[in-house]
Amino acid sequence: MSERIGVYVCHCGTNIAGRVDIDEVVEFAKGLDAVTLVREYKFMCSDPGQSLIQKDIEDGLINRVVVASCSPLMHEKTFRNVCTRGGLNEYLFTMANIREQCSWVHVDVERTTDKAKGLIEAAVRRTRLQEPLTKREVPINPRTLVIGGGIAGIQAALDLAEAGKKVVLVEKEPSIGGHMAKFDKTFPTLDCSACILTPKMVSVGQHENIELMSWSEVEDIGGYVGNFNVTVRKKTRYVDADLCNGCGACWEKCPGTRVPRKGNVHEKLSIGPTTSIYIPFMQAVPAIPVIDADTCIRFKNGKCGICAEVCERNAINYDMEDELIEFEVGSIIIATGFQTFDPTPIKRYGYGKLDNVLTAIEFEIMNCASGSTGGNIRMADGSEPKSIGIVHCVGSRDKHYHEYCSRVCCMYALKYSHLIKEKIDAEVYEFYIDLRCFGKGYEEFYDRLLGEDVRFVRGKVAEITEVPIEEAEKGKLVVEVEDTLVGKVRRIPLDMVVLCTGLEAHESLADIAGLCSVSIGKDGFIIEKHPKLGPVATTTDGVFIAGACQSPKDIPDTVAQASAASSAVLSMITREKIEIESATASVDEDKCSGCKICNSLCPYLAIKYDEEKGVSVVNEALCKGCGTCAAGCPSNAISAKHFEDRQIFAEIEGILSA
Amino acid sequence: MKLKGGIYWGAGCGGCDVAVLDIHEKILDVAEKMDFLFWPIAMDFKNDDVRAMEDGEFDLVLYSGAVRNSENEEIAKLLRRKSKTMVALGTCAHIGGLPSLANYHTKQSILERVYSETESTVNPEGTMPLERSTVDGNELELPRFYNTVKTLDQVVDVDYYIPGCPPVPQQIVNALTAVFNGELPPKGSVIGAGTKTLCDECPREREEKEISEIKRPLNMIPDPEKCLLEQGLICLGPVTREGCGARCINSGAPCRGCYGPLEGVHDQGIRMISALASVIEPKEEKEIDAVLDGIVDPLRTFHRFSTAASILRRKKI
Amino acid sequence: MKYTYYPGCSVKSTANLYQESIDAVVPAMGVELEELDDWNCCGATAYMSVNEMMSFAISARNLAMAEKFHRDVVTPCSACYLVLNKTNRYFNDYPEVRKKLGVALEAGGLSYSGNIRVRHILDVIINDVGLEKITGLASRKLEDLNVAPYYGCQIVRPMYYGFGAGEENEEGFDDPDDPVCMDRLIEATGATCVKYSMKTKCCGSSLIGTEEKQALKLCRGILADAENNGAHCIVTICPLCQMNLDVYQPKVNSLFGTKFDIPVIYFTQLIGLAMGKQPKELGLERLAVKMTRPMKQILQGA
Amino acid sequence: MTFEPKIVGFLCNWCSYTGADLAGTARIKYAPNIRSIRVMCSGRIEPTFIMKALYEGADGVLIAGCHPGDCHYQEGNYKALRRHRLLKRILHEYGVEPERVRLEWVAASEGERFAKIVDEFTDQIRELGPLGIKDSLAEAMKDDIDPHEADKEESGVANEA
Repeated sequence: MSERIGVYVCHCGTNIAGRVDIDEVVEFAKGLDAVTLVREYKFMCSDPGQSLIQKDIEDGLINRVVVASCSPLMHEKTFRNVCTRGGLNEYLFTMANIREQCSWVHVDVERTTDKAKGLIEAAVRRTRLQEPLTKREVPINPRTLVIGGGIAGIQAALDLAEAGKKVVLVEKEPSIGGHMAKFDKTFPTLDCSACILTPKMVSVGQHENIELMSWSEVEDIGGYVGNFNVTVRKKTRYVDADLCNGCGACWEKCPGTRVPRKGNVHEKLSIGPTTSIYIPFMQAVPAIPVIDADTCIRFKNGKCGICAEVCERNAINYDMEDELIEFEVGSIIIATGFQTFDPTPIKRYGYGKLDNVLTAIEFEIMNCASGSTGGNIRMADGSEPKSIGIVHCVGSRDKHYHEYCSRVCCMYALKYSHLIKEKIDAEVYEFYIDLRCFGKGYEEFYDRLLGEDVRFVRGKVAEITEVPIEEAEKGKLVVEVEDTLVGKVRRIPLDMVVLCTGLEAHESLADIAGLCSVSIGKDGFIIEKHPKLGPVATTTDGVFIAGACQSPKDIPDTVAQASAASSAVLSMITREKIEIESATASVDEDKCSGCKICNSLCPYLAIKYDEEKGVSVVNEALCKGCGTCAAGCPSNAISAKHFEDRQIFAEIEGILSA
Repeated sequence: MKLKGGIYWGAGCGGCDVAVLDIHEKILDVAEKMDFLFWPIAMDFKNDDVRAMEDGEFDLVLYSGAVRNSENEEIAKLLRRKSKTMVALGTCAHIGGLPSLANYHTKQSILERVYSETESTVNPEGTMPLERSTVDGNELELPRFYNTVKTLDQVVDVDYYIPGCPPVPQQIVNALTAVFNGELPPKGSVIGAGTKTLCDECPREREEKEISEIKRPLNMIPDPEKCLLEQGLICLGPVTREGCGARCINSGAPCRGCYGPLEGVHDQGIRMISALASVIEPKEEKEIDAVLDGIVDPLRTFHRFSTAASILRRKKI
Repeated sequence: MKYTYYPGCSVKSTANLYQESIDAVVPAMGVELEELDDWNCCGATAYMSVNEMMSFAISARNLAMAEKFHRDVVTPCSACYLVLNKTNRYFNDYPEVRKKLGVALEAGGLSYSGNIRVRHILDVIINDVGLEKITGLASRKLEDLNVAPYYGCQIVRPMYYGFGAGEENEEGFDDPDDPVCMDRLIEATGATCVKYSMKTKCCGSSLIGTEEKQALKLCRGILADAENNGAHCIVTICPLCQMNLDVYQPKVNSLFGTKFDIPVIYFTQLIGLAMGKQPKELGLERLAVKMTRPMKQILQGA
Repeated sequence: MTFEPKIVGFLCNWCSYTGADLAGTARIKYAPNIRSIRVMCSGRIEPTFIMKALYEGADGVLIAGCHPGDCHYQEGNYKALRRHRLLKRILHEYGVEPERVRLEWVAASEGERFAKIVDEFTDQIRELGPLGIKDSLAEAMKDDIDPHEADKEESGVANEA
């Protein structure tokens, strides 16, 4: 059966038609070999547009399809489905990208049209040589791995567990809870953070469908969508989780300490027990303590053993070791969250050098009712500050550090103002560049603060110094700032300064991303599949993202994304099977001489050498279709399906002919 | 009726003709089946005698050597017309061979080099070859020296190819036998050689490759058991058709690629670049370059025999 | 280690004690400074703000003359350092500047290709001589001497080739916000380095002729911070800074009612002291604010 | 008329093609001289493709893949890099300026950079002038004919071949 190609040229409204002469392109396409039919339409991706193609296939007018429209990354799937519905193998279809890489980026109509022609001819020539490929399906393991037990991971795990699916939740800290567990109040509603988080943590701990692995880290991930092999390192707690009942006798009696005994209030900031055997905070899940071997007296000099003595259940075991656990899952949700920016490099702000310059997270802990100050705001010497400055955008919106906006700082800064006003009688200054109060109820919260006698100074703080010039500045921190609304440089003496440190990608994120084969953007966060239409998926099938590993997010957005991620996983699991790459590599055994050049090229170890036959063989379940082996094969024995040499040669000829 | 055959040499060294003789006593079997009417290296038979033959009168013509000058081309076209089956014999006719290395130069630069520049040339008058000259009142004529060396199939339609520099005698026998028995594969095929690359018949042990240093045979004594490429020697075996019996490999020398590429490989030398670079170990640009520095004259190493058949065919002028 | 030396006008006049101390210490470090013949004003002071191109031209003459020696140019003055470097940068980065300067130099029978590196003598001593060598040369016990390093505002500016800046690090080897190289040098001499906040703040030198009160206010901030942190003396690397903090100290006191009595010395004088040289050899007796008694006692090893 | 070079781009699907798409989504304008072919990974790009593109009339070839360490397939881009380093070594002997074949790393987020690279590369190739492999080949073989045939052509006798 000879090839009869249908070419469909999309106007995309004026997106394409505004720069590309559609009539000329249509005429051109009609003249190409093997093209039997050319149609144009306003929106090929619309229902009527799709029907056009489907009907032509069904009517037997065409047996191959070229759609000249947007990027294949946008609609390849759509049109492949059209082919399938029409009864045509979807691999007999090609998209010519005359929008993203043509009409949108060029100005001159004539040259843009010429380029569109070249792209179409390339697609037509390649399509003639394309071959039908069979779809392959693999079963999906219904179990899901969630990496990270902050609010994102907790929400995602609970959603899946509630739907009756098994979840493994891996958290590197001794307890789940993440950053949210350190907060006192949440903006803008001022809910008690612990009150809304703790029940969820408890549900995770008790849920029959959730296997919680705290104090554990993912070491390795292999396999592919539906069938990932995961290795997790369970770090040793020195406490037998099966025996411990979390009574607390050990940390109450422990003579060691993780927090400096001496030192000022700020150096001793902490929540939860400060002993060497500890749980990170009192609502910890699991409520099983961990021994911090760096500060434990027993591990330092062997001279202690009190925790073991007081433990009635004999749960303490100083000889425990890390355990490696391997298991299989079908999908992965990355929810590793963020870390806060370390302001030490910004020397002008004096963090680390000046007492009473605090980071936001330290101020959170100070405000936390279960923290070491009992929720009281205190200066390093223990006294109550009379004036506090809050410096916005520390490390964010700053080309030297992070160019992006951290999205949460404005709101937590406002929350701090409110908390300070509520707790003590102090003057409060907010030093901001812009106030970004975009969420539900956020602007209203800002409005409320305007009535709480908070002083807003619009300007980026230049310096925080302890060196006085005027008498009033003696013994104070002086914030030097250009008040851009007044147009003057001001020096404002204050007792305490809180730096609103931005959110940045967690230092472990790059490793996790590497294990999952997903990409990291230049901001350090994971790149989602599509910034608008695929915010929870990634470029690797079966790997999803939730929360601040994608970009800075507040709690409502994080929870929404976590639920979205779990729903994406559910829709995949429910199908029970998933199609995997059909465009794999395959070896022509009649040509392969077994030179063993390809074997080391495959990152997925999909190419094995068959000793008996003396040839290399591709395991197509493992192959992801990158084609590196085909390019490396010296004898042309490996072909990369759908990207065969002859197809690409035809594309090259076509792209250069018009 | 006995078959009629012819053998011709274009731009070649004569090695292919010798290879035909190297079939030894089997030449008698051949002579029994076929009369050779035309074989300039071995017998006297004029071009005009060929011109006088009927079109298609030869059952088989073996053409060795590349097409280097107008005479090569003229005879190639003549023989094509007079022959039912035309076979490109040997590397030069097949893919250009060593003569096609001239394609990295121009006709002019080659003539200058040969007639005036080489260290051993004594040519004070600066005599250069002329296509036409008069000696004692007689006009003499030389064929035109071409700018570009061509493979046989770049000039005439070729039915089959017997690769090799020179082809292995037994492979010639195999090819002739196929012709005699009418057991020929589809037109355009390579006959008298395998379908896989040399690695298939190479007796050396192979592992997965990671090359961190390129060496030259003069600098090392290779392990006789192990793959030469893995030892850092540039061996074109992986991109070269099998059939020679791994002659060079067995004498400890890496393959230089005379049997040409496999079916579907568009450019033997460039393919070697792809394969070799794939298995070089370093990832950093500087370190990669340090490894590549070990390849002396990469272009002529990879395209030693196949320049005329390479995609770009010659140096741009 | 041989360098082309560009002294600048200060060390040849008001700051000749700086020059004396340099002469006293560098030979022992193996540093040879060959003064550039017929050098002229670097183009700092009023030139730079009135006519930038003129300033570049004046500056470039020095660079052009130095180029033929193919050695780094070393200057002890932060202002010279800044202007020469700025000229270099503009010359190399802006073709139109290069063109104009080329014409100007040609008129004087000179040419410049932009390949001279200008360095501060602090950079040379720290990076080429090395702190180990300084420690090796130090013989006098100075650990009781509290020294406040004062870098000034010019040497740290990151937009020009900072000290020791090379291809790898255009911004120089030290942190412009919080430089520490002189801190390390002070420690290498055996003295105690005082940590304080004002080490890179402007001393007001360029304002002293026009806005004296503002300039004195700036001096006061630096002196106060050093004093509050227990400094016996301030060590500086720039003749302009030294003069402002030293000569104008009494004026600061009378204007603000303060009682500062802090000698302001050059880092080369400190090195000389550490090497056991006598204050007189180093020009120390010509300071406006004389060495205080505690300081003298420490020097005498009491 | 100024010479408008033809440039063939080989872009990896995950980073560079996506980055080029991003330039489109952001409506960043760049020279229309480039026409791109999508492959799944820069590791799929054979030097043969590049030679083919040059032969078919490309004046320049841009290969773009994920930044080192970011390859969707882990290490395909390193293979592309090595092949490119080796290929560059032979191009000049074909009379092809090595700068005509350029390798760049373009991340999915670097739409602007992609546009900048294309503009820059286009200018560079424009400066180098047309490559014209086929024309040059024809030129080089213009005289590769039998002088007798040439005579016949000149004297108007039909070419018997």
